[in-house]
Amino acid sequence: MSRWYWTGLGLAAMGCVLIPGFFAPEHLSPSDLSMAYSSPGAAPPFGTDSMGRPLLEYALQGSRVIALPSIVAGLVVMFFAVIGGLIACTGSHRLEAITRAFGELLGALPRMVVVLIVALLMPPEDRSLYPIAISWALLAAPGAMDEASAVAARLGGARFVEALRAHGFSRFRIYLWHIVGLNLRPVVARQGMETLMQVVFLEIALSYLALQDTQPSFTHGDSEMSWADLLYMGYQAFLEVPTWHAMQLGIGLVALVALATVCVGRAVRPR
Amino acid sequence: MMQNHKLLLSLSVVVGTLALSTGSTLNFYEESLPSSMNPMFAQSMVDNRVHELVFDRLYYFDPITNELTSRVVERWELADGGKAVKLFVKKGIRWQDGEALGADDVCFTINAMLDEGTPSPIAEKQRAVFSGCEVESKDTAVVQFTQIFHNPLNQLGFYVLPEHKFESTAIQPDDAFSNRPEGTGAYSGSMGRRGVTFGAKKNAHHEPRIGQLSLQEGGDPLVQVRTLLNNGVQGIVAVPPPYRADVSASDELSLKSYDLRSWWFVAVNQDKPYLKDKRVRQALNLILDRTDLREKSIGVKPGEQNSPCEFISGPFVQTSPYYNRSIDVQPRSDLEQAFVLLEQAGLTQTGGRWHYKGQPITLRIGMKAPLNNEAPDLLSQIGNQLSAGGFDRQEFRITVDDWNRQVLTGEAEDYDMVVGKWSFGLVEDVNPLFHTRNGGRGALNIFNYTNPQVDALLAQYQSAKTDTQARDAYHKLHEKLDDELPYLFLWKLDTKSAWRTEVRGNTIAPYYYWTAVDNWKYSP
Amino acid sequence: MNSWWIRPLVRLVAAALLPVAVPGILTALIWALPGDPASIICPPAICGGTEELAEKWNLHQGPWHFFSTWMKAALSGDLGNSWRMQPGVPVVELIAESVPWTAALVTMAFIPLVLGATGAASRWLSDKLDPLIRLVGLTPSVVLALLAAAAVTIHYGANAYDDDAMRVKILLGALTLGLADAALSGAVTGVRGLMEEERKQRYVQIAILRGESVLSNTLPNVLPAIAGQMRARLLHLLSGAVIVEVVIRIDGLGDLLWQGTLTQDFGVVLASAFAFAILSAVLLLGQALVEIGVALHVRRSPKGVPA
Amino acid sequence: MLLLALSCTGAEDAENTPATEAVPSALIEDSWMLQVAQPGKLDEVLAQKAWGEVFERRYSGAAMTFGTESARGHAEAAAIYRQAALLQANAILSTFASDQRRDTDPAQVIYLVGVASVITGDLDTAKASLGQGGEQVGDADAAWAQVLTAETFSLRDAPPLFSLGEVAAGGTPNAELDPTYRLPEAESGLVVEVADPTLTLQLAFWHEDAARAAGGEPWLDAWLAPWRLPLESVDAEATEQPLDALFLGVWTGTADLDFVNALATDGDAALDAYAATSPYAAIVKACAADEVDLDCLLDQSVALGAQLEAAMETAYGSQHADHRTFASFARAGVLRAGARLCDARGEERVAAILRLNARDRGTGPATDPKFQLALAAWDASNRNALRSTELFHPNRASVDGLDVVQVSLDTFSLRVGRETGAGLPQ
Repeated sequence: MSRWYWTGLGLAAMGCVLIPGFFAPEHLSPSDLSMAYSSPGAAPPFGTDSMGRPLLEYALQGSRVIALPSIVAGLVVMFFAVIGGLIACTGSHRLEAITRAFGELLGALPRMVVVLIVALLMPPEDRSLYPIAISWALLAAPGAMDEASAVAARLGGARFVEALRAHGFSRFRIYLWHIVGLNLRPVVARQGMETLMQVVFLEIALSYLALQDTQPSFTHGDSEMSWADLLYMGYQAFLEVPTWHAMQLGIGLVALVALATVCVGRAVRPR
Repeated sequence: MMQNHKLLLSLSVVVGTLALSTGSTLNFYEESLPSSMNPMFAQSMVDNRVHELVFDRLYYFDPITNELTSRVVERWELADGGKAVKLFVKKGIRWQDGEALGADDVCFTINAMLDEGTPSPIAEKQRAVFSGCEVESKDTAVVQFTQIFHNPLNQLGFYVLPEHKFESTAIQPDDAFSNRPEGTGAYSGSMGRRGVTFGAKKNAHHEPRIGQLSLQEGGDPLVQVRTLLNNGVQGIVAVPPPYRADVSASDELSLKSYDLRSWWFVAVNQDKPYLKDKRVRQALNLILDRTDLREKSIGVKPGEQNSPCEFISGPFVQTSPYYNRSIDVQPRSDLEQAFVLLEQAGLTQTGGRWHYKGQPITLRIGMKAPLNNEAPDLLSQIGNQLSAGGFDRQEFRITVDDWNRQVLTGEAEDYDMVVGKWSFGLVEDVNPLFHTRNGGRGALNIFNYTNPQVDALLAQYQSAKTDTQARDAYHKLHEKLDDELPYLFLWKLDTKSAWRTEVRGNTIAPYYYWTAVDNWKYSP
Repeated sequence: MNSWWIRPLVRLVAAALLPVAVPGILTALIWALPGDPASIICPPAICGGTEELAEKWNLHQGPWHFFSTWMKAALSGDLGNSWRMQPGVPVVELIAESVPWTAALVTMAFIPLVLGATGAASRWLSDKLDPLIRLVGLTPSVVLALLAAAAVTIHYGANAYDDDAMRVKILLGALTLGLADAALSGAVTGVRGLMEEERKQRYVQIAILRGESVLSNTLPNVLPAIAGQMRARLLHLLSGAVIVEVVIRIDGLGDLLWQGTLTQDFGVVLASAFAFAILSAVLLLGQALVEIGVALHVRRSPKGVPA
Repeated sequence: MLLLALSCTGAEDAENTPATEAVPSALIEDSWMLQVAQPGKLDEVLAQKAWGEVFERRYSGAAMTFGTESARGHAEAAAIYRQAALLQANAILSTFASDQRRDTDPAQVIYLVGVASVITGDLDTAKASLGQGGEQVGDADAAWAQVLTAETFSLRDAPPLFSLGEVAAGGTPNAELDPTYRLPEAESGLVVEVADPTLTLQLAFWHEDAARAAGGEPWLDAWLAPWRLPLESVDAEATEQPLDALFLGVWTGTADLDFVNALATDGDAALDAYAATSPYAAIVKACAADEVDLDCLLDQSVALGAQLEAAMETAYGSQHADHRTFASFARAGVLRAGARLCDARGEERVAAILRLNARDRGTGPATDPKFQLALAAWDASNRNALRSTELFHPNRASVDGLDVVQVSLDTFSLRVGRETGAGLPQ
C-alpha cells in the first residue's frame, strides 16, 4: 500500500487518540443512577459507568492525561536519536565512546525501576505524567541513538559528509537535510512514535496498578480518569458485572494507539 | 454478557487445568490492611480487630451474655480501700513464643502506658486511669488506679503485652513487633505484603478450631461479594449497603450484624483564610445535599424504611445518650440560604464561582481511600455538589498510611476538607477530636481546630462526676459544634458482615469482632 | 577493529558502577527530600522526638555516613530494615522471599524468547509468522496481565497465594511477560534481522562455496550483537515483571519495589533497587565477557573473518 | 402497591430447590406462605391496604387502617408495648437497682426500680422499693404501692396512672401524655430525666383490649402468649389462627404457635406433641431431641426456607421475588422456636445464640420489632447497653410513643458507658 495511505491512517489514528483530550471535561458529569451501566446502544457512543456517567468522558480525560506528555517523550527520543546519528557522522571516536558509556549506564537498569523511583519522589499535589514520561524517554534514548548511529554508519559516517562536502553542499544542509531529513527520518520517526506508544501504555499500567491497590495514581489527579479506569471497570465484566462495553472501549483505545504506531512506522520506512 | 461468560469460562478452564484443589484456610476481606499489630498503636478498627485475634484483653465482656470476665486472670480482690485491685494471673498461659505469661507482663503493659516515652494516644488516655502497678509475686500484680471506680474491673480492658519482647517501657511504633507481634491470643499474626496470616495457637486458655486465618485487603466491594459467592473467600467484614441484597439472596451466605457506632464526617480546615469565617462553613453545610449523597453513594432510596444510613447533626450517633436531639439534621441542601451566608462572609461570586479577596476558591478535598469501597464515589459526589454550589474543587484519595501519618497527626494543612469516618464502642469520648492540640490532648484533631468554649465543654465532660454532668457537657458540645462546624456531620452507617454458611459458630462481638473466635468453625 | 575493547570495557565499568551508583543516588534523594529523613520513617507526632529515631535508623550523621554504612552492611548481606512497609523487619528477608518468584517468572518468560530467537536464527521459524508475532507483541503487558488476574481471581479468590495458585500465576505471568510489549517479536525479528544481514556478507557466500556451514561462520560475528539483544530482552522482562507481578499479585522483587514506592519505604526501595542493579550488572558483565571471548576467538583463528 | 414493594425486596435465586426436604411436605401445606402463593390469593389479601403498613412495620397506622376488619395491628402493638416496657424496666434496673445506684442519683429513682421490678416479676423488690419515692413521683408511687398490697396481683392490676381514652377498634390512645420525670441530681443539682414504664404497660393493655374489640378475641390469647410479661395470667389455649393473624408473621401456621406456647408450659413434651403437625417442632425435635445442635438448626432452617420457596413456586406456577421474602420468615422462625426450647430447658446462652442468628435472618420485611425488643430487653438485663440500643433504635417507629423508651435507655447507656474504661475513636 502507498506511503500516503499509511501516513493518512497513522495520523487519523493519532488524531483520534490525542486531539479529543484537549476537549475533555474537567470533571465527570453528575451521576444519573437511572442510566447506570447503560450499553453504547442505550447511551451513545460508549455507554455509561455504574453511576450512569458517560464513558466518553473517561476516554476524553484519559486522552488528556496522556496527550502532551507522550508527545513530549516522543520528541525527546527523536532529539536524542538525531544527536546519536549526527555524532556517528562526526567520526569522533571519543565522542562516540562517551555517548556509548552514557547509554550503557542509562540503559542498564530496568526502566520500570527508574520510573518507580521517579514516582516515589513526586509529591501528591504535583502528580503528573510528565516527569515519568521524560524519564522513560531518557531511558529509551540510548537505544534510539544506537540505531540512528548504526544507520549513519551504514551511510559511511564521516566519509559520507566529506563526499557531500566535495559536491559543495554546506555542512548545515548536509547534516540537516541529507543525513537527518533523508536518511535518519525513518528511524527517528519510528523511535519517537514507539516511545509515545510506550508512554501511553506506561500510564495505563501505572494507573491500573494504583487503582488495584486503591491508591492515588502517580500520573494524574484523582479528579481525572485514565484509560486504566476503563480497563479496571471492564475487568469486572469477568465477575458478571455488566461492564463489557468498558473493556471493549479500553482495549479499543489501546489498539488505536498501537495502530497509529504501526502506521507511522510503515509510512516512514526507507524506500 | 454472552461473550463475557464464554471468556470467563475459557479462562477458568485454562486455570482449572493448571490448578489443583485450593487450601482450607479461612480467608476474609478486611476494609484495609492493619497499620500496626501493636495494640498500643491502634489507629483503625481494622487494627482493633486484628489485636483481638493476637492478644488477650485483661478483662472483656462476653459477646453473648455481656458478662465481664477474663481469660488470663484467675481471681481478683480489691486493695488499697478500693483504689487498687490485686490480680491473680492464671498459671500455664504461654506467650506465642513459649515464654510464660506472668504478673510482670501485666505490670509492664501498665508501666509502658504510663511511660511518657511511649508516644501512644491510647496510652495517654490510660494515664488518667492508672497510677501504677506492682508485681507482688510471679502471678500476682497490684494495679493502682488514680481514683476509686464503682466497677474497677471495667477499667481493665487493655491488651497485655510481653515484657520480654521490649527493651524498655518506652514502646515505639517503628519496632518490628508492630508486624511480627507475640501475644497470648488464639492466633499468632504475621503481616505480609497483601495480608496478614494468623496461625492457630493452642494455649491453656485458648483452643481455636480453625487452623489458619488469612486477612486480605478488600478492594472493590462488588469483586468482594462476587468472590464470596464463588467461595474464593469465606467472609467480608464490612459489606456496603448496596451489596447486602446480593448476600441476603443467597442461602450459601449469611449477613451478620456487627454492633458498632460509626459516623461519617467532612472535616473543614479553618486555617484556610476563606474557611475561617463560620458562615462559610455553615454555607458549605447547606450546600451538601445529604439525601442525594446517601442515595448515590450508599444506595439508600428516598423514603426507605429503617435505612442503614441515618443522618446526624453532631459527633454522636442517634442511639447515643450524648446525641442532642434538639439539633436538627440537614437532609437537603439550601443553596439560597448558603449563598446569603457566603456573601455575608465577604465572598463574591464571579462567573458562577466564589472568590475570596478577588481570587477564585478551589477546594482541595481528600478522602481516606478505603472509604470509597463502603461509599462508592462519595468523594466525587461531594465534589459535584460543591461545584453546583459555586466552588471549584480538586479531589484526592488519601492512602491509609498518609491518613495515619498526616491527617490524624494534624499535618494535612494542604487540604481544605477531608472526608472520614470515626468508629466507637460503648465509650464515646470525642475529646481527642476537638480539643486544642497540647500536652497529649486533641491527639486526633485533624485540622488542629481550636476553640476555648469547646475546650471548656470538653474539660467539663472530662471532669464530670455524674452521668448527667457528662451528658450535659456533650449536649452543649453538640450544639456548639453544630454552630461552629469544624466538621460537616454526614451520617451514621451501620456495619454488616457476610460469611459463608460453612463458617459456624461465628458470633460477632460488638466492636471487637473476634472475641469469641475460639468457637468459630470452618469445614469447607 | 583496533578499538574492539572499548565496548566491553565500557560495559565492565558500567557493571562495576551500577551497584554503587544506585544506592548512592537514592541516598542523595532521601536527603534531597524536604524535611528530616527520620520523619519519613515516623512523623514526630507519632513517634515523639526524631533524634532517637534518627540514631536508631542510622540517619543522624548525614548522607555519606548512612550510605557508607549501608553499603558496608549490604556487602555483608545486611540490607537494613523496612522503614514503613513493615517497619523494623529486615529487608533481606523480604528480598529473599521475593527473588525466587521473580527468577522463576523471568526465566520461564525467557524460554520462548530463546526458542524464538534460535528459530529465527536458524530460519526454522518462518518470517511469514512475523506479522502475527508483531501483532501479539503490540499488546501492553497490563492488558494481558489483567486477563490473567481475572482468571486467577475467579478460580481462586483469596486463596490466590497457596502453592497451586502461585504456580498458575507464574505460568500466566510468564506467558504475559513473554508475549506482551513486543518481547517475543523483538527477540525474533531482532535476531532474524542480524542473521539475515550477516548472511548477505560476501565471506559467508564464499564459506558456503567452500562447503562450510553458515552458522559456524556467522556466529562469531553476530554473537556479540545477539548477546546484546538477549541482554536487552532480559532487562525488558525484568522491567515488565514489575507490572505483571503487581497485577497478577506475585510476591516478587518488582512487586516489592512497587509496594515500597507506594509506602515511601526507602529501606525497601533502596534494597530492591540495589538488587535490580546487581542483576543488571551481572547481565552487563555477561555481555562484556561474550564480547571479549569472541574478540579473542576471532583473533586466534582467521576463519570467519570477512575477506 | 404492596405487591410492587414486595417485588422490589427479594431477589430471585435459582438455587433454592432443596436437596432433601426439611420436613414432610404435608406439614407446610397449610402454611400462610403456601396459602398466599395460590394464584390470585395474594392480590385478594392485599386488597386490604393495611397490609402495606404491616409490611413496613408501622403497626399503629395498620391498626387504624384495619379498623374493625382485623385485630392484627392492635395485637402487634400490644406485644410490642409489652416488650418495650420490659426493655425499659431492665434498663432502669441496670441503672438504678441497689447494686448499681450512685450516691448522686435522685432519691426518687427508687420508685422506678419498684415499677421495673413489678414488670420483671420481682414482687419482693417491688414491694420493698415502692411507697418511698417522695416528691414528684408521690401519687404514682402511692398508687403502685396500693395495688401491691392486694393478696393476688396480676399485671393487669397496674394502676391507671395515665388516661389513655376509650378503647376502640382502629382507634388510638391519647398521645398527649408525658410519663417522664425531671428529677434533681444530688450534688450537681442538674436534672436527670427518667421515664415511667407504667405508660408503656398501659398502652400494651389498651391495644390488647382494642384487638379484642376488633374481633381478635378467638385467637388473640394464643397469639399474644409468647409476648406476655411475667406477672400476666397466660391463657394460651390452642386455637386456630386465621390467615390475618399469621400473614407476614414468623409462625407458618397455628401448630407452630401452639408448639411454642406449649414449650413454655410443657417443655420437651411439646416436641413429641407437635412434631407431626408443626414444621418448627419437627425440625427442633430432629435437631434438639437431647442436646441442641446449633448447626443442625441453622441448616434445617435454611432447608425449610428453600422447601417453602420451592413449594410456593409450584403453587404459584413460577418463581416470584416475594417467595424468598415470605420464606425468610420461616428461616428465622425455626431458630426462634429453638430458642424457646432452650428457654424451657434453662439453656440461656444457647437460646441467646439462636436469637442472635434469628436477628440476622429476620431482616427487611421479615424484621419483627417485638422479637427485637425482647432481645434488647434481655441484653439490657445483662447491662449490654450497646446492643440493646442498637436493637431498639430501628424499631422505635413501629408503634407510636416508643420514644419514651429512649429516655430510659439513655440513662442506662450513660451509666454503663461512663464506667467502661478509657477508649479512643478509631
